[in-house]
Amino acid sequence: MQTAGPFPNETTRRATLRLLGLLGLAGFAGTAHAASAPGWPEDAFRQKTPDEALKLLYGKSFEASDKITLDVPEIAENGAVVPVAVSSSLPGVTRISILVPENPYALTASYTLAEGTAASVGCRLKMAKTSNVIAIVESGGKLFGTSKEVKVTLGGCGG
Amino acid sequence: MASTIRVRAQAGSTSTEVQALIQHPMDSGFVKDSDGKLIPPHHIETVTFVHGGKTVLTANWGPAVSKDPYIKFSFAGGAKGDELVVTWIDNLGKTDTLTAKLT
Amino acid sequence: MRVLAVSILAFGLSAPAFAATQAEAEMAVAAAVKADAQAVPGNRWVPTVTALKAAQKALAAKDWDTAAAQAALAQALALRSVEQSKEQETAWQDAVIR
Amino acid sequence: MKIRRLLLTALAACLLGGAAPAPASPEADRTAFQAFFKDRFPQTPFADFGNGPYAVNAPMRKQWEEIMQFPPYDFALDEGKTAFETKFANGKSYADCFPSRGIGIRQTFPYFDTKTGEVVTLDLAINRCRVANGEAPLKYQTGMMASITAYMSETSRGKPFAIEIPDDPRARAAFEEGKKFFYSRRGQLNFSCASCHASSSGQRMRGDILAPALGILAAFPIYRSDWGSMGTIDRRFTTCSSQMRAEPLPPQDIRYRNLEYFLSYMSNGVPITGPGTRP
Repeated sequence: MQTAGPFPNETTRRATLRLLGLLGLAGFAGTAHAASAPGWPEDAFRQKTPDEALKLLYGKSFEASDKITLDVPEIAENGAVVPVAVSSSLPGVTRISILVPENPYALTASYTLAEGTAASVGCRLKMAKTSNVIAIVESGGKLFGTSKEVKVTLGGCGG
Repeated sequence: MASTIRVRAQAGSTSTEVQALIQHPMDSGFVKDSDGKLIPPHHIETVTFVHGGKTVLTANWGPAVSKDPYIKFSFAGGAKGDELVVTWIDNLGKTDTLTAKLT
Repeated sequence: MRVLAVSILAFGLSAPAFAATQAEAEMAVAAAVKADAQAVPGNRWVPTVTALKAAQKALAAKDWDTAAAQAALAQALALRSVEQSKEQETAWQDAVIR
Repeated sequence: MKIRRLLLTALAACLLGGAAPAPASPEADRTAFQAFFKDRFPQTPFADFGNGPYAVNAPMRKQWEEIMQFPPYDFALDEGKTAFETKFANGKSYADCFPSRGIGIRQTFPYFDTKTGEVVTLDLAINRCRVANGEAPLKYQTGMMASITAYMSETSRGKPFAIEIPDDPRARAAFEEGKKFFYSRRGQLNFSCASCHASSSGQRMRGDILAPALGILAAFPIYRSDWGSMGTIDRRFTTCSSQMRAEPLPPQDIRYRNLEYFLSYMSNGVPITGPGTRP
């Protein structure tokens, strides 16, 4: 019986990836793209610090706000799956981004909201080690942010 | 083949709550396999949710979103029976799409 | 705790302080294999297996010193695991929730 | 009755050596075992012990509840249901191999088969069903075996473990063997199952909260974040062995089956919660 996974031919997929790796196409530097999704802000996702990532993503910096709720666990049960929820009472929120400064790349997720979409998203992230989690909310063309520390005892990056 | 996307979208009186789970390895490119070789990055870059021709949410993801990613959000409006089209595309150009009905 | 102490001791002893001959290495590996064979199923220690494999690999590569040292380590660990199993034959009863 | 008693005494003598006291009845063992955990975790409702570490650690429970909003085992569950409902090449299906057509029966496994004189787990029964119908057995530990047991567990959720020890000295011996395995120290680290999951349950070991042994199998199969995939009871047992630095036994080895028999009997009354998620 075959497992109905997302990749019907897993062996071929792995073989292709291995080949890409051998050709040096799938290395560290993020050149692994066979095709980048349209509109995916690759440069911002390749930055090691939140500042650099935010500069590339928004072209501006943020100010602290208490109108953002960042719900994260104090101690992650496993760094591989850290539930994160961001919501805000700020008006007209257009984007919500989540950054983890201690991860190899700081920017983790960025959501673009349509008018009428609630300023509230939940997702699950990988964290390599104990780090702050930063939530950035864009409202009325300005950036606001808040952060909270999550302790990680079992790293989510193969540790 | 079973879809890689599972969606629960519930229309309430004023808004619709959406939860989605996508089957994807989300390999970060920083993890080594059992032979000590780096597993190349393979992760979803973009997910879109379209309701009534309008993109209600676009998610841009890096390699640090968890394996088999999950997302939860809500948008104004939506009625039972409406269609919600969910599409993802990853860094290798693979893609999948699912049309779900609001419940 | 004693188990741990002895294993640490065994690691300490494993550094080859002598130049082993082929005959000595072969004898050491044979002794380790014999000791390992006495291990109770489900309680063959992982480091025993690792050391034994390393000893056999070194033997094949004619590295007598390494073979002898790894075999001595494997033998010590195997004997300790056998001793642990024997001790637990009755000792487990002290742990039972009553 | 007298003969049985005699047999049991003889058996006990074989198992434990002449000098040792005769073992308590399995029922007395179970009562003491459950009392130990109720006493250790007075805040935990009995039915909650099927939720492992989440039953005894509030901050972890919150993360778990968030994950359970859309659990990652959903894909496996779907796959298992489809496979369960798909006919074999000979036109039969899994349902033909089990009582109640395989629905809502997880809590009765493992059982002691008085015909063959051995403990039969659900996973083993699934493979025997396949082989009897001309299909190749599934690999244990993960993949399709985990998916099918996930589905079968899901149809049994809320049903309390109901393991029986039939009036057969071999069944009693299997139980005693499982008990001995549970309490015996092994591996280079010199731990027993009990050292972690009884005496230290609820405490942190590295990053993990150690689950209480009571009800520990109720959630299987599980999606473990650490594995990034599904795993069966065999996967958990073999992983535990390796973590204690003991070479694992083969999946479904009779010693593991006896251990599962012991643990499940000790958990009688705890409702099935599987499939589950764990860190």
